[in-house]
Amino acid sequence: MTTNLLEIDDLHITGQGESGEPFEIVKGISLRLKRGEVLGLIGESGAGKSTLGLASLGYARHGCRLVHGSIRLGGKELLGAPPGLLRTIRGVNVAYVAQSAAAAFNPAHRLEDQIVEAAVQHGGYSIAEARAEARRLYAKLRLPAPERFGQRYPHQVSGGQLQRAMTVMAMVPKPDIIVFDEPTTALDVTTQIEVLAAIKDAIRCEGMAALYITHDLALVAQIADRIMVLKDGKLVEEGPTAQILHAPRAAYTKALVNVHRVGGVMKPPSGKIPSLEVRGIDAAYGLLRVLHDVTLRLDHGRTVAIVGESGSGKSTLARVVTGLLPPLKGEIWLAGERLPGALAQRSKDQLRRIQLVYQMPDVALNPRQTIEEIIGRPLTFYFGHRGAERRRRVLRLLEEVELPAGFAGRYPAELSGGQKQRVCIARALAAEPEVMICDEVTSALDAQVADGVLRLLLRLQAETGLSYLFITHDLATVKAIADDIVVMYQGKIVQQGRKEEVLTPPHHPYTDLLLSSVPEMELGWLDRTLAEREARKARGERVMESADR
Amino acid sequence: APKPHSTIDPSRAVRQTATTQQKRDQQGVRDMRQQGGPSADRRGFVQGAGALLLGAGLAGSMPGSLRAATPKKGGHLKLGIDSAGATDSLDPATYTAWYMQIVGFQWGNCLVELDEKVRPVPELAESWEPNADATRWVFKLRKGVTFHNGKELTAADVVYSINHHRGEGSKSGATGYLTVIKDVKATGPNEVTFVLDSSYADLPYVLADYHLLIVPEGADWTKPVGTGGYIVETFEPGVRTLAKRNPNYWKEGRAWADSIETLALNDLTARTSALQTGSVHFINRLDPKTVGLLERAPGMQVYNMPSAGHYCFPMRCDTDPFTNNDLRLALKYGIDREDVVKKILRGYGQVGNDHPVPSFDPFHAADIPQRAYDPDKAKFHFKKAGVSGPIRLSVSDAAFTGAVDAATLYKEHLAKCGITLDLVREPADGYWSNVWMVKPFCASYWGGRPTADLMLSVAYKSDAAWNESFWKRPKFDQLLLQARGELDTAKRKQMYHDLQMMVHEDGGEVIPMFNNMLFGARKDVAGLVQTPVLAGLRCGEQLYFT
Amino acid sequence: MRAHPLLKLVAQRLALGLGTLLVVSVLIFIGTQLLPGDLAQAILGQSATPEAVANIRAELGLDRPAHIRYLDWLFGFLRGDFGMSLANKQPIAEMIAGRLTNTLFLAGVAAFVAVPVAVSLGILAARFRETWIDKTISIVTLAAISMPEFFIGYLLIYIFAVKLLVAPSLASIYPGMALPEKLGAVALPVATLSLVVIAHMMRMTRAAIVNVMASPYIEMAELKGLSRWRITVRHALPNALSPIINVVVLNLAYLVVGVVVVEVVFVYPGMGQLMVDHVAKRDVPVVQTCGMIFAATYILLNMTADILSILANPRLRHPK
Amino acid sequence: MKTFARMPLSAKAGLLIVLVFAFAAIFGPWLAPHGEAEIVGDVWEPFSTTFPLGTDSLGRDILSRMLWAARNTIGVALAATLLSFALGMTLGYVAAVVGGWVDLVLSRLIDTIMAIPTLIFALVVLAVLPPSLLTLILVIAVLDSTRVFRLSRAVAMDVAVMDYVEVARLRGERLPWIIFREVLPNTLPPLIAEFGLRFCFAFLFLSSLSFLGLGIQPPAADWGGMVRDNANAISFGLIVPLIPAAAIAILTIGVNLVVDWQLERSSTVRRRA
Ligand SMILES: Nc1ncnc2c1ncn2[C@@H]1O[C@H](COP(=O)(O)OP(=O)(O)OP(=O)(O)O)[C@@H](O)[C@H]1O
Ligand SMILES: Nc1ncnc2c1ncn2[C@@H]1O[C@H](COP(=O)(O)OP(=O)(O)OP(=O)(O)O)[C@@H](O)[C@H]1O
Ligand SMILES: [Mg+2]
Ligand SMILES: [Mg+2]
Repeated sequence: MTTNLLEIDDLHITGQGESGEPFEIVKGISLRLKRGEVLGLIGESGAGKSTLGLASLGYARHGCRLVHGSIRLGGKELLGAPPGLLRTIRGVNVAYVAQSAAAAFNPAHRLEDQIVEAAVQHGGYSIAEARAEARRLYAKLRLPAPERFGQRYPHQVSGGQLQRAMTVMAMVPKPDIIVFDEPTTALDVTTQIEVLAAIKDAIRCEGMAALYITHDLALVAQIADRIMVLKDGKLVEEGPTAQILHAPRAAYTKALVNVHRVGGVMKPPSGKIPSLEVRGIDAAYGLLRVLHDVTLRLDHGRTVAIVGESGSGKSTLARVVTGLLPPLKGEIWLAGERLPGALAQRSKDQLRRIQLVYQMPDVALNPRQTIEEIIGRPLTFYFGHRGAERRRRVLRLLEEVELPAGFAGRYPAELSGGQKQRVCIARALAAEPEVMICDEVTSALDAQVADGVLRLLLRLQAETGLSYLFITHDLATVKAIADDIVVMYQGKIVQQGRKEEVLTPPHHPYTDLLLSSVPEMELGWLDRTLAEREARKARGERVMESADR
Repeated sequence: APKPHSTIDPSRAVRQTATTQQKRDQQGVRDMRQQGGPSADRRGFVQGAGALLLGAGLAGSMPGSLRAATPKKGGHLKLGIDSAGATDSLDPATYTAWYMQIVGFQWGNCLVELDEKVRPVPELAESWEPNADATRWVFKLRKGVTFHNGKELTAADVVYSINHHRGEGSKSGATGYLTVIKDVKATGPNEVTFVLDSSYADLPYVLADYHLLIVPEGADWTKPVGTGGYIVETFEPGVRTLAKRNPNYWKEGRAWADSIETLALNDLTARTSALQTGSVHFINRLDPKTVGLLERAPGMQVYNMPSAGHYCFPMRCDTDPFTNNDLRLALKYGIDREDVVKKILRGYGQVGNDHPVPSFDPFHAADIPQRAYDPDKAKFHFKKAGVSGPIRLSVSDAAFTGAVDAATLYKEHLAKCGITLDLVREPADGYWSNVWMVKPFCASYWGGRPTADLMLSVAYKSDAAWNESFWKRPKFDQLLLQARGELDTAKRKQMYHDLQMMVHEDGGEVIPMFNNMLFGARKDVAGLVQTPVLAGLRCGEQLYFT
Repeated sequence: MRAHPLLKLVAQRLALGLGTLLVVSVLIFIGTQLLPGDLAQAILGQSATPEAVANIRAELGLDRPAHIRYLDWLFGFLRGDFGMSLANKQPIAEMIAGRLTNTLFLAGVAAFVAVPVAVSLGILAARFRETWIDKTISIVTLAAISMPEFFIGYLLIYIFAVKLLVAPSLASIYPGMALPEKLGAVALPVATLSLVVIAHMMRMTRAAIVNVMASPYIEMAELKGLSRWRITVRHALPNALSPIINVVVLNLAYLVVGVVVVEVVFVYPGMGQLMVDHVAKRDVPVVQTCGMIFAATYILLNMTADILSILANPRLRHPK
Repeated sequence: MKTFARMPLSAKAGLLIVLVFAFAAIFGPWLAPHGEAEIVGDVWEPFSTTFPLGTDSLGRDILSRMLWAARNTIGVALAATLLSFALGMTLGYVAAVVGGWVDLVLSRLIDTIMAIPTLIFALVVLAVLPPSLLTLILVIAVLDSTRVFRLSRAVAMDVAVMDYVEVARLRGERLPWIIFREVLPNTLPPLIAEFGLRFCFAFLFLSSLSFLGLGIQPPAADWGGMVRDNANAISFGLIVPLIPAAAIAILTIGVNLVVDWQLERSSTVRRRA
């Protein structure tokens, strides 16, 4: 039997809450990791995955404490070890790949200097050796121009590339273990698949052990040998990937495995005047043209999904419709009434009838206002409700978005991501809008939570006849709720139509890329897709590649 | 432009003094022990005019160096003088304050000089004669005096110099009291005749004024050439003046040092510590509060001489409520002069009697009873005046150092008389133009004039430009004019007595004190002649190293 | 493409700066007009007689309407002719040249001492954040700024000049003085100024670094097992530069513009005293010129700050 | 009180200092053994049982004057600082939130004011306004507010781009709401820090202004003024002027200890989010 590189026993980690009193984040978790093995850690947001991952470097975030248990790395006890010792092993024996490479690279230094830093500082490498190794790995992870790549600054490199550069940084000193903390969550599908593939075979041929943290089961299934399922700080279930996928024991795991996607009822296209119509919109930020002649139509009580990779102009379209970014040309019609381009010219009522829900719930809520203030404001502002009346309505709205009345007094920081998103929706509903624009409302949430939110949206639509402009890059979501689909690529609409039309081949090549990039929950999906793409390239068919390459 | 090689390096000087400091300190201490006895002091002081009136109480503060020490030639003398500004100009017409006055007497001379007893003695003029009614004065000039540029002094030069300060278009601060002169003419190669428009017995005093320095005819006033003991080499307004000894200076027993550097030290503390560290040898305007401390410091000596300078609180007799003499009297009785002299001047001064004639002045009316602090009288007059509400007094330390404190004391004193005084602290900046002679009741200071007549005509005559109390009494004016022309000393004394009485009784001035002039010097310099009027202005040519 | 946006910025700021200068000159002029009394009265002080005052006014043309005098001055100024001091008839250009060099010298030396000290202290405090080192530094510096500068000056004079005799109490310097002697002469004023400015800069440096310390790439650096020093200096500092630059520049401006008090205390012949004296004498042209120089210094320094903090940002240094 | 228990030692010390001074400021007149301007002894008497802190340049009891001065000094400094922050912050926020030419104009304006030498500014104000406590406060406030403006504009810039501010805009909210309800509460920490310093600068400014004659009217006292009045004594090694200076220093330190603690808290919270 091979020895364990990493042994964690009955680990307890506490953090400090707002008011300062400690609470347990990780509640007695044990874990084994053998050489060359990839262990998947999955669980919803806030389950304690990152905390645990960091603990395997003997590191606790500011405010957190490793209180009890043991963390042994190659026999060395890390819990309570002197900082000196920890420093020598970090980055050399065990390395970390953070969730957002964009944030984790120091903007002030060239990539290469950061990549070789650990190896040179205490990995016993000479600069030259480290550089050579780094370049070898650039090539390995299919980064462009390996010779010159390291000379760039972080902001000069795309998200996907950064994530791979981060992986290189972790691998250069040849650590025994790499901890990947959601390395692909920040990327969009078309890029994600590339990075995933790169990481996967890098691990394989470098023969390292890895701790792979994510909340997407479909993803981890492609790369992990073994999977541990966490739920608020406790272990729910552990087993070989195949077993977790095909024979999950715990109820929670079952739920994860068959996140059965909600099926929207097919609605007939209503002939009436559309509730929102956009005609020939061009838009730009300063000189940078972002939208080119965008035209689309949203019928009453229906959902138009806008898909496309990051940077394709989806949010910009939303900004134009809401009036935040006056278009260069083109018209916007709301229920047969032409809207002025600029926010300032629109009437209070026009503003009320279009509401926007954001991608990042935690920056969309003012951290210094209570939920009641947040939801109550539109009620006061648009309808002049005050005092008891206002409170009554706030509570009703909370109820509608399936949140306990007790939340009214809380501050956003005290809510989970999903709950925050529901508050955002409640705030939008409070204005009793006709059109609701949802910009990636689910992409920051875990599968189940996202499901909940989607269900909620559908229910509301059924009840109130709301129309949705649903922006996303997640095809699964689209499949779930869209009536019509608009595919955007680099500011242009490349394909649009009824859902079933767009989703059934023949696709526009970009649509195809998108569709084929959505991870599916089965073993070997990743390898198969990639192989397929290669094959079709070989056959000389036109295959689009993500903007990231 | 300053010539680097010709200037002396003060910072090196500083370091030297710094290194030799301790030695000199011990030296100083020894001096003290040798001649520290009060007797020696007093003897030394008898030469000083102030002795007449100074209580022995002050004797302790007499500088040892006053004992006839043998003057030594040579050395680089450094003076730290205040009230200098970057706006200073060498033109005597613009002299208003210490710094330029002292520099002035380094490069120039007047016709007349005043001695320790405030008697006019010859300077550039050898002798002078008035006519019978003193309306015409003839001045004989000293022969063989040459200007720095080698030119011989002539009557024409004198005429030119005096006219700079009088008549149409004059911008001089001296115009005020030269109005009496109708004409100046050269009545001989070295004889000048002054024609006055009324009899005037005090002309010689006037001509000793620091404005009236003599320069060659047609000289450029911005770079004046003088007959003085020192030749100005570098003049950096508001920074320093460097002067070299005039090799062929005519005056005997003056101008000892080879060169004088006059530093502009406006900040009191800077001045004091400069003296302590030996960066300068002599400073003016000591703070009475710190004099005691300074004397105790090793190697230091203090010159303390009574002067005609007086602190006062003018009340505008032309504006209510001060039109009422009872109120004026109330305010006069309501100030505790002893206390003010003690607290503000720390004893370095004399109480005033509400008239501007100093006690050493030959015409001082000693028999007018000294007005003392008398709350009852104050109450009485205040009630009689029937003034209601508080009196507002506008003050700023721009008027005189310690003005605000003095006012604060005054407030206390009046409070005890049931009179409330509200202090309004005015900006120091622009005090003389928009508070003085504007506000009905404010603080003011007079450097003093050489004669009773000058002082009275400058600030008490109805039409006087600086009649700060706006006190107008025709009777007073007449008597003043008479007194001017009167050559019989006895009669004249009586007249001045009456004039002082009027001011004392009815005038619009509260004059609580006359301040002593306080100078600080290092023990190794001596020679300052203690003149109560224009005190210390000629320190440049008087001081020498022992 | 690279320097282009930068050049544009510089040009733009320069233009704005000139505009500001013009406005400032007008404001200062109006200000001097609002001040009570005028040159004539001021020169003669207590010994002013109406006729003398009138004569002076006439001679100096103070009787002309204000706007005329302003325009006169302005056009002269634009022609590079600063005119004559009304008070003592000296050519202003000459008068100021000397003082300005002195001021710049003092400011320069003070900055040379204070800035490195302040920044290093800031780094030190950030590195040992929340330890006694940090606390000591901040308390000492706080104590330093909470004393009036003239008082700090007096203290230093008493200790070093009067008691220890190691430094001159007068900072008298003049042309033709050798550099080491000059430095000796300004030792105390420099010390005073440093004490005054260090605290502010040090605190800002610390704050800026601490602020950066919260960002993910610092966590990453720790996870790479780098030493605290390397993290503070190499990873945090470069990203905290722009606020630091700003506060440093603000203090530099102060060193040039705001040191009147120190000049008085140490009798240092600098611009500050020059201006104070001429303000007191209502010598408008000189005040104007000084004001212009001060304002220009301030504006230029601000511009430099902006440009430097742009240069400190790689995104702008190396566009995509 | 739970929070107090959990405060770090330094913060506790700071809070204690602040409280003590506040107490002195409120009850000073009753605590003082002598009157504010009452002359009770000789000039610059050393410490003694009768005069615990000696006497000043006029023979007034320093301890008493310190106590009397506490109110003036802290009162004026506080009022001025608060005012300057109210002014500077409002303008700064407007500039940041509205942006565009409003921002440009405001920034230029502030730059211009900052470019005018303080001395001239103060003198002019002196000339046109009567020397009163109010004027005093106004002058300090206006001059300080320029610095506050720059800072609050900078921080507000970061917050103004947040989604929740955008939401408010989309809702059609007016400027005041956006500024005071959305932006302000999220920009306080750095401003609090600045407040700590500005507050102490106000003391010094006070003393330098009283030198110009605009200042607390005699015989009323303020610490800065007391330092100035007694400054000469230092050149003879008397520590009289050190006493008010020390008072200012201690209060400054106290305030900043508290401020630092506040910052520490907010930054930890931020790090967790
Ligand atoms: N520095 C901290 N101090 C206190 N509590 C913290 C800290 N960091 C995280 N927590 C809390 O610990 C819990 C777990 O955080 P963690 O980041 O490990 O979750 P996660 O599984 O990584 O979630 P996600 O998928 O969103 O990254 C969360 O409730 C979080 O609020
Ligand atoms: N405020 C802005 N100023 C300048 N350029 C912008 C701005 N916001 C977005 N862009 C650019 O406009 C283009 C479209 O951005 P947009 O946010 O609409 O894409 P998106 O489809 O929403 O991407 P994502 O899926 O990541 O949200 C991108 O190239 C982006 O860099
Ligand atoms: Mg995580
Ligand atoms: Mg978007």
